[in-house]
Amino acid sequence: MAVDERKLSDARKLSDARKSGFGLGLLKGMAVTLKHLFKHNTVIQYPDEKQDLPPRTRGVIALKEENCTVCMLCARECPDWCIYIDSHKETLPPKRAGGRPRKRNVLDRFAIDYSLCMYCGICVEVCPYDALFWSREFEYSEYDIRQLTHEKERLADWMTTVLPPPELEQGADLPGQPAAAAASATVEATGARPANLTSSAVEARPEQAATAPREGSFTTEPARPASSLPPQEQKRETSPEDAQPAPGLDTEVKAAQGLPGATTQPEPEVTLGAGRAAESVTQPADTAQVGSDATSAPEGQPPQKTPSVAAEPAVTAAEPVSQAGLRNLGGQAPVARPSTEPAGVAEDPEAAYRRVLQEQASRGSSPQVAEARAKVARVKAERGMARTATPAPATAPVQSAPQATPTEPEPSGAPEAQGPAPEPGPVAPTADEDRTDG
Amino acid sequence: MPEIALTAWQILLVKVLVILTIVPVGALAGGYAEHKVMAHLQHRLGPMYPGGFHGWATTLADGLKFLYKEDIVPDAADRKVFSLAPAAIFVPVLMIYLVIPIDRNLIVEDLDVGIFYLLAVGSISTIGVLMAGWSSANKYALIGALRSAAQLIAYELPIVLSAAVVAMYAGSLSVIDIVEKQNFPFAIWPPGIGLIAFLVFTTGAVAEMTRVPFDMPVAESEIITGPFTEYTGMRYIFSHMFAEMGHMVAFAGIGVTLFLGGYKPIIPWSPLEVVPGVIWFGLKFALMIFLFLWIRPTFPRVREDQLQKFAWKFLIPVSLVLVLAMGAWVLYV
Amino acid sequence: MAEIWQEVVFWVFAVAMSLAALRVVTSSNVVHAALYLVGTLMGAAALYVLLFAEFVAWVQVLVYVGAIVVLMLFGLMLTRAPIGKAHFDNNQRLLAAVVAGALFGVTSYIMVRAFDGTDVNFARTVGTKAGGLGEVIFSAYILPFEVVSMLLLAALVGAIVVARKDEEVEGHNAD
Amino acid sequence: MPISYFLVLSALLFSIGVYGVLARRHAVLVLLSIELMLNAVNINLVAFSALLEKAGLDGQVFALFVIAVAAAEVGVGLAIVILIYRNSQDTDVGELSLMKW
Repeated sequence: MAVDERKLSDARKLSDARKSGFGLGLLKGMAVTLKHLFKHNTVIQYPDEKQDLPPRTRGVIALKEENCTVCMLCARECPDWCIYIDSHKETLPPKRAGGRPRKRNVLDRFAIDYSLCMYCGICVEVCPYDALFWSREFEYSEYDIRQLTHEKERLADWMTTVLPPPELEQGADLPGQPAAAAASATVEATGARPANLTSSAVEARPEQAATAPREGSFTTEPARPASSLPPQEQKRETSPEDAQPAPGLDTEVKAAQGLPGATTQPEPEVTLGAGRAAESVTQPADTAQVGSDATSAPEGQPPQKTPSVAAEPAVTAAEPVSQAGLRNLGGQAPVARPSTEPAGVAEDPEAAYRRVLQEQASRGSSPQVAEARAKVARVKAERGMARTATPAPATAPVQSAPQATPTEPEPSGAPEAQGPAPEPGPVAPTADEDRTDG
Repeated sequence: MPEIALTAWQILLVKVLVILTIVPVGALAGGYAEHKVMAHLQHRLGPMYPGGFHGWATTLADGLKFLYKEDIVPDAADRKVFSLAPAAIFVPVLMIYLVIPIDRNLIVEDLDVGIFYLLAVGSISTIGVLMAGWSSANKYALIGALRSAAQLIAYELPIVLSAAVVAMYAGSLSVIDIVEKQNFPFAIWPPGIGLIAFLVFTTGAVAEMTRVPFDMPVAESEIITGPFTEYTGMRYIFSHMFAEMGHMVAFAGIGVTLFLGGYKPIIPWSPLEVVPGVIWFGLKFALMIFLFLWIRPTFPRVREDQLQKFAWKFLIPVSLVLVLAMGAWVLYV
Repeated sequence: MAEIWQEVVFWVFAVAMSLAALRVVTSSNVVHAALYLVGTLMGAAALYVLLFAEFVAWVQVLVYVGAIVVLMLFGLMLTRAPIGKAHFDNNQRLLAAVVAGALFGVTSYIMVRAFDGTDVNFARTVGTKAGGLGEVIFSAYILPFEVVSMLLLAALVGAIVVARKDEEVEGHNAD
Repeated sequence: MPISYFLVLSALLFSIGVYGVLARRHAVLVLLSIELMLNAVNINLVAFSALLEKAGLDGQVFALFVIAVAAAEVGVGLAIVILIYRNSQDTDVGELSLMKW
């Protein structure tokens, strides 16, 4: 290693200096500082000249208010408890005649006390709906420490400085691609936690879904295009109740919609077919997304819905699939491989490695990507083999999954499941207290 | 030009007034120089705004700020001693300036025992530091004061001995005599002895000023500001800032006088004799100050035990050997 | 003229020294006592300058003020030197005062009687040169000088041995 | 100026030192009082040296010796005080009766 060699030579130099005479090290040190006296300094006189910060500098946290579902995850995870959230519940009229009225949370206050915030970014990481972003803004100091508690208006203003997400690398999973969600769902499910099977599906899904509306709002235009879509509709998109989508969606959605009927069948061939169908549906949507990205046109909305909705059948579809079957897919939903046993059987890791490598090569992925995927497949296969001894926990959730998934949005992420103060425990009271104090 | 007749008293008064103005101004200038030199040694710019041009008024603004700060005496402190300590620290520094010859005739008082006076007066500040540390009713202040006193005693000896080496060479304790006796290669002469004595003196001086790398008494990472922890405002300036800067200026002057040939030209070449001694003194003085400022950002702070060990086990033996060597030189060369 | 000026200086310093010395032995704070001693010693140094003994004056400052008193303060702070008053006198104060008063009476009476009418010559303007002092020390007093230096060395070694911690004396050379 | 000025001052300082030695309990304060006495002696010596300027500088030389001896005395004395303090947590000379009987 180059680093080690340099360290070694440094140590050698040091010992040489020790040998060569007393006080030479001191002189050497003084020579070093003297050298710096004559170097041109690199100081930037900040208020006068500004540094060219990297585009994704993590300066301050911005809020995209429409995406916030008041799930309180950020406030709960915040190590400093510097996020204050207030909300109330609203009842919406039923969508259909004869339906039941819906309830949703409306955000009243979202404030971050930047005198407490330590910029750990946990809130940004934890936000399941992509409502919080890092902004490169950093000049927001105040003369009074109390004014450092910035309210949602200010936080929303900073959204204009948030860059759109970077381009995906070549051959990466496209957002909204169903197999990715399916794969992640199954990977989670191998942890043999039946309840988590649904939750991971739910968690995985909003990411896919939320990427779609995000595209529109990343433009720096003052009128944020996402607002053309009412917030509740966005939320509805992401909520698990929409596993059976409402009528009135466009034809593409319907095309995807036709498939979930098959999902209830625990037949691997069919579900994989469904996954592929979903993928084929999403492809045009993705291209549309890219188009909307480039033109920053708000009209990109309708097709953008597609991937999110389409992702759901895939998720539900994926669950009954034997884990061995999907695990090896590398998240790509390739040609269906006949799997005779429902669960617990894995192929030889080396074979999986070679197979995925070939697949990737035939799909034209770059060699690095292909190799990486192949390695992932191998590792997954190895783990699958290790687990074949205990097939029971893997099969059990497979049976129950289809029923559980759409109706029980268990742990988090589903707005309807949570009240305005979702956890009556720590978060809401502190927010109130801080309000009264402030 | 009318002849101004001044009595001895008036001359003395003028001289004292000059010193009283020189020291604070020198301390301010020294503070500014320290900011800038240290910054550039560290690849920075240092203060750039106060005063407009390269932040020349930084230390002035600093001083004004300190002037406006509240003068706080801790409740548990010994008020009398606490208030007297800055004076006990600062006045000796002022007194050092009396015998530094800026030019052959530009000296406040050419004492017969000039060097001895310098060393004696310089050692008084130790009491002030102890007073400050003890009276603050603060454990950090007390620890700092004890460290400071131990350090000042330990490094007083190498300084005295290295000065004694020079005095032996010159055969006089008068600073003017010493400067007159020094010839061209100044510090390097007599070979080896002078240079090592100069290095010993510089090391001891840095330690006496309690500057990095010997600033354990005011090590902020351990004991805040040591003896001056509880001081604010002008008291702080006088006990710490001005005292350190004043010490630095004084030691630079002493070093120039004892080792670098004082007001004499750098090379014994007759055209250079035309240049007034003040300028030569100033040049060498600036060099010396730069040396002190240069040391600070270069070396890390040593540990307290290393500090004492270095003084007692290295510097003092070395300077004793120097005294012996110089004795031999004077006798046999 | 010069005489008067010197007399004024003497009286100023004499009074200050006496008061400081009184405070040294009556102060109820050890550190204050040591600091009052500094006053006395500095006054003595000033008197030495007045008596043309410049070198002795600066030795006084360097050794007494710069070293001995610092050492004293050091010792005080290493033992116990609380801020505030404490009782440091024993119950022989009256006796001590009587003894001291008697001593002062007797000695001053004897000395005034013995040296009545003898004046210090303040007419000269130049103090003692350090060179002359050196010559005296290194000719007539060379033996006492060497003895004193040996004494200092012995005291130094003795002080280190006494103040050292026991385990270091017995154990191997701690370093 | 009469030499008796200096002599009386010296006698006064010496007596004050004697008082301090007798009346003080704190070991370091006793040392301080001894310093006072030595100092009084020094004043005497220097005053006589000035008086007998023709006779040489013997008085000043003696004063220097006294100062040196005082330094040695303080060094050893403080070492003893610190040792005693370390052993008995006390600096009261009246209490140091450990070896008395």
